[in-house]
Amino acid sequence: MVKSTITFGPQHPVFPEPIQFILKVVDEKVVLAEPQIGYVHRGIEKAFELNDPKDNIFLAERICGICPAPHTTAYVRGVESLMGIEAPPRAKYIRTIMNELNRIHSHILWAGLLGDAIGFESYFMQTWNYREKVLDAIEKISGHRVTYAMNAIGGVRRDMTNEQLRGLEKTMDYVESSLENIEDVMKDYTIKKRTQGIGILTEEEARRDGAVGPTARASGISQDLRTSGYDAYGDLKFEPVVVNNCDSYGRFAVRWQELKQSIDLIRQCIVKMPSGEILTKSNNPMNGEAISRVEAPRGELFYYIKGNGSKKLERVKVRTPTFANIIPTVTMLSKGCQVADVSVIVLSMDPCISCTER
Amino acid sequence: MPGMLKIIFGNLFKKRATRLYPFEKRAPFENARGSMDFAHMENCIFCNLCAKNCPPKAITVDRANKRNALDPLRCIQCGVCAEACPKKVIEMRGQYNEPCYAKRTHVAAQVVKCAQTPPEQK
Amino acid sequence: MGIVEKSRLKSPWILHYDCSSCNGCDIEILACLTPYYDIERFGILSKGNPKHSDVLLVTGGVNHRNKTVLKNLYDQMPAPKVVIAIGACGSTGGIFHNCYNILGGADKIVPVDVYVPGCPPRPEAIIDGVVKALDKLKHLQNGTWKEPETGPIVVETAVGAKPAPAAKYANAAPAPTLNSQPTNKEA
Amino acid sequence: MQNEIQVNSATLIGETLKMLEAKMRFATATCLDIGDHFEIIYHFDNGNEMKHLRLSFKDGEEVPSIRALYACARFIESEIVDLFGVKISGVSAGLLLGSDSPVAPMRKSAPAKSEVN
Repeated sequence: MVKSTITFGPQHPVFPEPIQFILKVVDEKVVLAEPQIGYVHRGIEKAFELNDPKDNIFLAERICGICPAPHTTAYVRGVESLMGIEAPPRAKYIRTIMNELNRIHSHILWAGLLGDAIGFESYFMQTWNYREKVLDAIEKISGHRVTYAMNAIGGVRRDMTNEQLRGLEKTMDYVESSLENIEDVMKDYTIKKRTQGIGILTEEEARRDGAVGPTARASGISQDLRTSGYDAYGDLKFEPVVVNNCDSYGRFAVRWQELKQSIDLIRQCIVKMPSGEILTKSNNPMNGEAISRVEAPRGELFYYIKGNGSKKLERVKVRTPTFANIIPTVTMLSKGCQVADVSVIVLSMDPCISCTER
Repeated sequence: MPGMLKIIFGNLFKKRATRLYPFEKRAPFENARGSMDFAHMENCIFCNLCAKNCPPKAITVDRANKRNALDPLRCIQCGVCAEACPKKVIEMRGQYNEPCYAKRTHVAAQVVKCAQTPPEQK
Repeated sequence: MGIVEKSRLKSPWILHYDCSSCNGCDIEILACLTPYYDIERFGILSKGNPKHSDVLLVTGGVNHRNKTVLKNLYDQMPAPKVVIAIGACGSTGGIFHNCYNILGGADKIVPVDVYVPGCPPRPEAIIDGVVKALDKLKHLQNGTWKEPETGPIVVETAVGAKPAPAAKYANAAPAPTLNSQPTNKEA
Repeated sequence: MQNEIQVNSATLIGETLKMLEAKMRFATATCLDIGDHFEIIYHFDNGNEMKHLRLSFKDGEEVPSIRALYACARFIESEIVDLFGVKISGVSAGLLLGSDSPVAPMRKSAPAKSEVN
């Protein structure tokens, strides 16, 4: 038995981001995986303390370019609770719509990347084609494809017109019908062969390792922060998607069903959209400690914010979903998978390294 | 498999998905944030609010020489300066800044001139 | 121009390295490969191997850990090579300018030929950037490259007079104001 | 904060064990630099409510690690050691920072980078 070491990354064609896995391999079997991070560490938590709290919204947005909406939502909700104010109902609905649009584009992006990692190029092309429509809808509302800059402390910066709402409804119809077109991929023999039984994470392990988001929900843990009813989620009807597959296929299935759920949530928001103000202005001092949690596309996003009454914040701690999901991934990898499956397993938890290292 | 066949045959008869970018340029959406511009410089009072509110500190205001400078490579197109400006000097354009070979700042200056002479362009 | 030089311009291969960007720029680079923008029309291929690549796309500001990785990748690329810094962070450090672990833009470590502004730049801007880089490569191969100007672009507005309506910045796109802009009616 | 329990280095492991028995998920730990001493807040979640353990200690004091109870504390603790330069038994630095990076940059005494580059 010869044990050899393979370094996977930091620059690797499968991942757009740098992460390194040092794999101990016997023949083709991985027996031990050791992640190495730190290639994207910027020091954003310190910059939060140096900047003005209003500027921090844009900094929080750039912790992750794939999920800017949940990051800013979590940050402004934390600061709002320190100030003791609340956003007006219309602002809450707009936030919810942006969060759900974000989830749709993030999940479609992930599905495409998985197809790319498996070697299913046409699937990658199809999904990203549909994703452009979602990005166009986002650009019409917020003014930019990727960084929305919609949230402000006490509400949102831009209102949505009725025309935009109707356009959004049309986009949702288009996305739903196009996703139905490629739904058969889930039943495909090759996809099943590459994902079923690969990267197993049992419910017990998921609890022990603190998995969050779709990774946990694919292992049968019903854990979805949206059920706590922050923003407009309290008024909307939905059930967290939970499956018991415990493998990469399960995580695929969870995200696929969440896509449909998000489309449904946006439709509910459009119907129930209240009228009124979009911004509560306040100059209250930021004092005390607050914890703000938001369900990002990848799982629970955790912000701890401490203010000391002065104009700047004393401490902002960010725990992103991928940071919590790295240990479960190591557990999945160390169970004796093939080297060829490493990319599928790592992608199945939807890694976002720039989130992880901040 | 039948689903994929439907897509393949559909694609044969549908309009092409590709935007032929350099040949067919798509107009930016309404209110898109592509780049910022000191559009109405004649109204500027050099109050420094844009520079103070700019998150990446890309704007510098020189009150003595009546000049505003923007580092277009540092600008993140958030639009905060346009919101903060009391005289609505700054506008967000849908068009993005073009790629460049060297780092050059954009300077917008006020000069007192005879009203009839057209402004000089460099 | 020999056949190698010509083919290099007709089909440049791209290497993309994420220094410490927020993913926004990386995803926009990937979006260039998709049917909507499809940069493979121009023969541009994205490759994972530095030894096959002619163009290096750098996103994000350089930090203390990945500066050696970036230098390594640059050194491994074969000789006529161009580097494109994508986005505000890749060019100057952008919004992360006061983060302790950020050194600045990619030009602190490797020579950068083309800067693409934007946070993140749209895929159209990235295509423009690559085309500009190829233009430079062509001039370098022919020996006709002239160093660009580096001074500030000054636009003067006379107080009391009407401002000049047309293109304001010498190297910028024509500047339509928000009101006169054609709006997009596409679905 | 609500549901907060003050602990010290001696009682931390015992309290964490109670959390483990109550099937709480370890969300994360936050380190705070409060002038003369440090605090680490351990956040636990059971789906409905959060519970927090607040550990206060002096600079230079070695605090116990909860890695043996919660495996997911591994990266969280090494991040704290890296960024604050505190001592947690059995945890070494070098997760996020490179060899040239500033040492313990998140301390209040660490120089803030204010120049624009």
